[in-house]
Amino acid sequence: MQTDFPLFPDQASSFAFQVDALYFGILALCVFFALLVVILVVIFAIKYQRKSDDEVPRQIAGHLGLEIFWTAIPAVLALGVFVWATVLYFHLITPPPNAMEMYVVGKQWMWKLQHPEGKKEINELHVPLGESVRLTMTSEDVLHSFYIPAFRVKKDVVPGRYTNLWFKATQVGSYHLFCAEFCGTEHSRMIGTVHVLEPQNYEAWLTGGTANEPMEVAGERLFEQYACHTCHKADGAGRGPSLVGLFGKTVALEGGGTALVDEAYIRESLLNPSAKVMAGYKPIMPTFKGQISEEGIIQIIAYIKSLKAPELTRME
Amino acid sequence: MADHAVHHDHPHGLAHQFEDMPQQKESAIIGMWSFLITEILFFGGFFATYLIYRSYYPEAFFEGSSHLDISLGAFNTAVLIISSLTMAMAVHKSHEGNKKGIMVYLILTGILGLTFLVVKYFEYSAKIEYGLVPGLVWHPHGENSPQLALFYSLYFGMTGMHALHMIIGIGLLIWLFIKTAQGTYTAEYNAPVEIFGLYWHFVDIVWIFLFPLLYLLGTQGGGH
Amino acid sequence: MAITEQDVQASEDAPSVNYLNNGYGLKSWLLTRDHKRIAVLYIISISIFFALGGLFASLVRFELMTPEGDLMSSDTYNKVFSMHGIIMVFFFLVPSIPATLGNFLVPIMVGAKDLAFPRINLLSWYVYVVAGILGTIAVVGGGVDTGWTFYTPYSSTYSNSNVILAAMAAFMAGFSSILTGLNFVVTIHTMRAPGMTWFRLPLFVWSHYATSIIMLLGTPVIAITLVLLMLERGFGFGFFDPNLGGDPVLFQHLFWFYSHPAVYIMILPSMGVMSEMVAAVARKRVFGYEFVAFSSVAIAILGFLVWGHHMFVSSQSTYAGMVFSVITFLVAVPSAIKVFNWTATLYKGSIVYDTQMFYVYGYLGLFLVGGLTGLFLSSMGLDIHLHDTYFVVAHFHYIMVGGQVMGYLGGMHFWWPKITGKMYPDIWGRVSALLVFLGFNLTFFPQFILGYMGMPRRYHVYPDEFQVLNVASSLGASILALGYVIPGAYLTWSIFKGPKAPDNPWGAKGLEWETTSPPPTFNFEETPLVTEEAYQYGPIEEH
Amino acid sequence: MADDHHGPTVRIYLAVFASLMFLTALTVWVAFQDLGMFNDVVALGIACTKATIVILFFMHVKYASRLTWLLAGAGILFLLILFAFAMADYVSRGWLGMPASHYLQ
Repeated sequence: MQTDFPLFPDQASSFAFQVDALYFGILALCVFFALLVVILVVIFAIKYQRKSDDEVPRQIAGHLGLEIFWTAIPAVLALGVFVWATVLYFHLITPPPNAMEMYVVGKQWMWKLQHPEGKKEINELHVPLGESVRLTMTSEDVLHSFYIPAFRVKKDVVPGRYTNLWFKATQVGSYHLFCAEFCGTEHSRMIGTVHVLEPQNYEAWLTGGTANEPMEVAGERLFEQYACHTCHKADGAGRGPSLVGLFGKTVALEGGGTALVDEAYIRESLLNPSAKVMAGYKPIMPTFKGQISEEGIIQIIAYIKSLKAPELTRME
Repeated sequence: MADHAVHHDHPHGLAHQFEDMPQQKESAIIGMWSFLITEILFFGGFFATYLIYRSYYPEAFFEGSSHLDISLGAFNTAVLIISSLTMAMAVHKSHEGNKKGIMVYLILTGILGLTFLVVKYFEYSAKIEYGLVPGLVWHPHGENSPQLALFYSLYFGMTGMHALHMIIGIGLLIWLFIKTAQGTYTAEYNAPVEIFGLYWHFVDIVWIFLFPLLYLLGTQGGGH
Repeated sequence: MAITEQDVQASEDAPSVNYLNNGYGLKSWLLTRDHKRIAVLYIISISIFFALGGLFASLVRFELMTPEGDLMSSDTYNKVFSMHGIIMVFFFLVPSIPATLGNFLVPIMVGAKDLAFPRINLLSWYVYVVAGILGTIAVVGGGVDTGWTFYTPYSSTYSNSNVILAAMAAFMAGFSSILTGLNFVVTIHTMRAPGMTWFRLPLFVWSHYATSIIMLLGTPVIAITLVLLMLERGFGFGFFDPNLGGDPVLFQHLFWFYSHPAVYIMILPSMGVMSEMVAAVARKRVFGYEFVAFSSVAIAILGFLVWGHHMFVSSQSTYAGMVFSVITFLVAVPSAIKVFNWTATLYKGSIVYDTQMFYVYGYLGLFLVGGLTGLFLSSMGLDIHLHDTYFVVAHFHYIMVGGQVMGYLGGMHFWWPKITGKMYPDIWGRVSALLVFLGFNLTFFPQFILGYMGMPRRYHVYPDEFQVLNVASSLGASILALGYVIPGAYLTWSIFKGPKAPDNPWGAKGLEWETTSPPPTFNFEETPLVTEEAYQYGPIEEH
Repeated sequence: MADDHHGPTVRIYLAVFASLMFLTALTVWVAFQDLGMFNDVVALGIACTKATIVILFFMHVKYASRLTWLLAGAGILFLLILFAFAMADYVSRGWLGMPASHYLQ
């Protein structure tokens, strides 16, 4: 089909083909059963048309074997499809460990996207071809849903929480970015474009634009601006724990239990510091709720991520 | 509720759609139980909400709970249990067709129900005074404030819905009392008293769960 | 008012006293406790809401003929599709068959004089009317723009429309359906005629029993959810807004705990209608009666365990999603059992080509597509792409409109002679059934393709490449509308001018065909004694 | 047809009442003992016991038809379904160790 009247979406990500394969697999199953029933009932209608008004056909009560047969077959087929679809789902939601990190903030009615180098975009997202990209997303107001049909990916964007999504673009071009969860008046205009660029073009685009500071640099500036560094000293001598190399570790908590230091934990620690205090420290940190924007929090997270422990750096 | 159209060829109190009294009575009881199922699920939505937020914010819930007055809660629990006993006695008397007995026990039940509501009124007033009503008068400003508000939202939602059921119950009780005084209920025809009893006991059961969940969990001050 | 004219007409033609002519005037209708008259009241009020919901639907389809929003503003569009959804779901689909055909037929089919609680039955109609008035006030007073799903925190904090009124209306409509379900459960349990054992009940009654279970167990949860929503919006009590400490996803759990089983409230009664009509059309006992009966109950119960399949991309836990997904696949099985048994019923039957047959065949075709496309959506890997697109819109319209509305219209034609005592022109019945089938497919089949291409639902403006299919859909909608208007016309005509109906015009089996058309006030001259199985058109052969 | 004229006697009612009052006192007393996480378990256990007693005796279910048992059971079963399936989501959100599964505030 030509582009002005397409009947099928582009296959522009690494798993578009697999999703489509499942789609056509189920479609074949459906067509088979639909045709089976339709052909049968049409034949019956023609063959067993009522001949006279007082005709009474033989009354067949039922057939246990048949019932078991047509209960078991759909059950087995349905479970087969379930396994196929669920295996695919786990593949779709599990990002590779080396994926590029990008950040998305949804608000009525626009998408704010940010690259790890600090470049910000509104309703446009540039990504390099063949590179895995992991998005960390949150919303400033209501529910949104981040949807790129050509990549076959979608995930709700929930206020108060981070959700994730990943993809690997496999075809250069521009694709629709939709908000799929109804979010108010301009819901249908909360759309954008994803540009897939060759890696060298992506680099050129990144450096060619306005000089934005990288996210961790912005984060570091905020870290000093809010005087975080006065307690969270790098050598661990401050009133709060050192944040160097902390990201991704599981820490013991005051009062028992452990917590994984991830994006959500850092965000919680900024907004509600006393909720999960690391073992050995006092709950003295003030809340920064209402003082730092969602973007600011993401920048601080990026900065904390960049604080790698020295031996880790050596190993890499 | 059964239909009270009186037919001359029918026993007293038998509605036209039924064949005999046992069928009518069974229908009434099954009807009330069907209604109580919906009530279980209705309060169930509240309890599910409570359960989930409680497991997420135990500290805030302990703190919220510790502001509630256990002695008032325990007193009200006792009041409702006594009222359940008197209601059960009213049903018992209705089986005997004892008009005076039904009336005495209905009055007692009504008084106990009102006592419960009066105590509840004083509890609510205290909460309003201390500014513990989310959205309307809310004074706490700590870091836990939203979660604390969640506890009080649930507190007012659940006890408010329970109190509403009590008020409806007392209204029905007055109606039953008048009907009894008119001599409507006999040893054969007493289904309305019986199914109202089911309703009243159900409202008591809801409170039996509300009391520990809302009042008692604050005593250990973060026992986890 | 049409009712009183109908009265007069019936009294002229019918020699005996029946439920239509045993009392005249508005008061005899508005204070009636006769389940048949209440069913007629429901038919009238439901038709009004169906027309209103249909009007909103046509506005939606008009607007979507072009990619730009040129007919109305985005705000208006959002209100129009929201009102379409709220009216159709809460005021048409949920009560449609149970409150009309169910109300009329369940007591007759079990051989009772009336439902167990006639006053509660009348109360349920009044509650429905009050709910309808509240809903209408919500529309007239500026509308509501949250969609019928009322997702938080948009509905509880951000929307500027009449959310509380609309939620109140849905709450009360739910209360009305609880009362109907309660009446059915008690009636079916305690009021069966002598000899009417559980396994002699018509399948219509079984499906209504299953529906009533859902009404009793599910509806209170949507009621409490809407109460929580109203408290949050009205008083700032925090339950679902993250700024108030709540979790928006919890709203979705509570909402779908009812609203998924509600889909079965909408489809099970029409399955019951289908079973009756298949038997009558083929003049044959329904194949595998027990399996069809139990599959209704299985659908009702399993239906409560699958709600999370609406939330695969909502950030719900993956493991919970897996459980919901696998049970969803299992729900497909009892639906498949029904379809196979209906097909087997037609085998070696004596099939008559009347209006019912057209509806039976149309229903089978549409329900097949609707049911099978459910497999795509219950697949987690595929639902990521399809969730909240037009694929979903097409799927649930195939179930609810292709299934329930086909069942409702088919059942109306089947029992119309019994309800009104009049016959309608059969040729028009077949023409309109054909129009509905063709119009429906042209409207909604393109939406499957649109959905897979990625067009999200609830979009006011859309990219140009989706236009061709949208225009096709809108064209289909106009044919569909015609298919709905024609029956309205000739059925109304038949009330006044139609020939008088015999007691059993189709030669069908069942207690309702043994009483007069229309039935007397207490349904039967004397309590029937049931001595045979359901659909016993001749001696039954066991295999 | 259920004809429950042989319901419980007054003596049984009084015994039921006494046990309910005792359990109320017990639950208040237990609340002030430090049992760690078992405080919740005991409190809910006592509440369930009290509810069961009320249902069986005051509400006559012990003497009622199988259908009444079925109805009461169905209500409780579906309540548990609501609790279990909703909690299943919240409990298992953390299992994949992804930030998506963490709740923020």
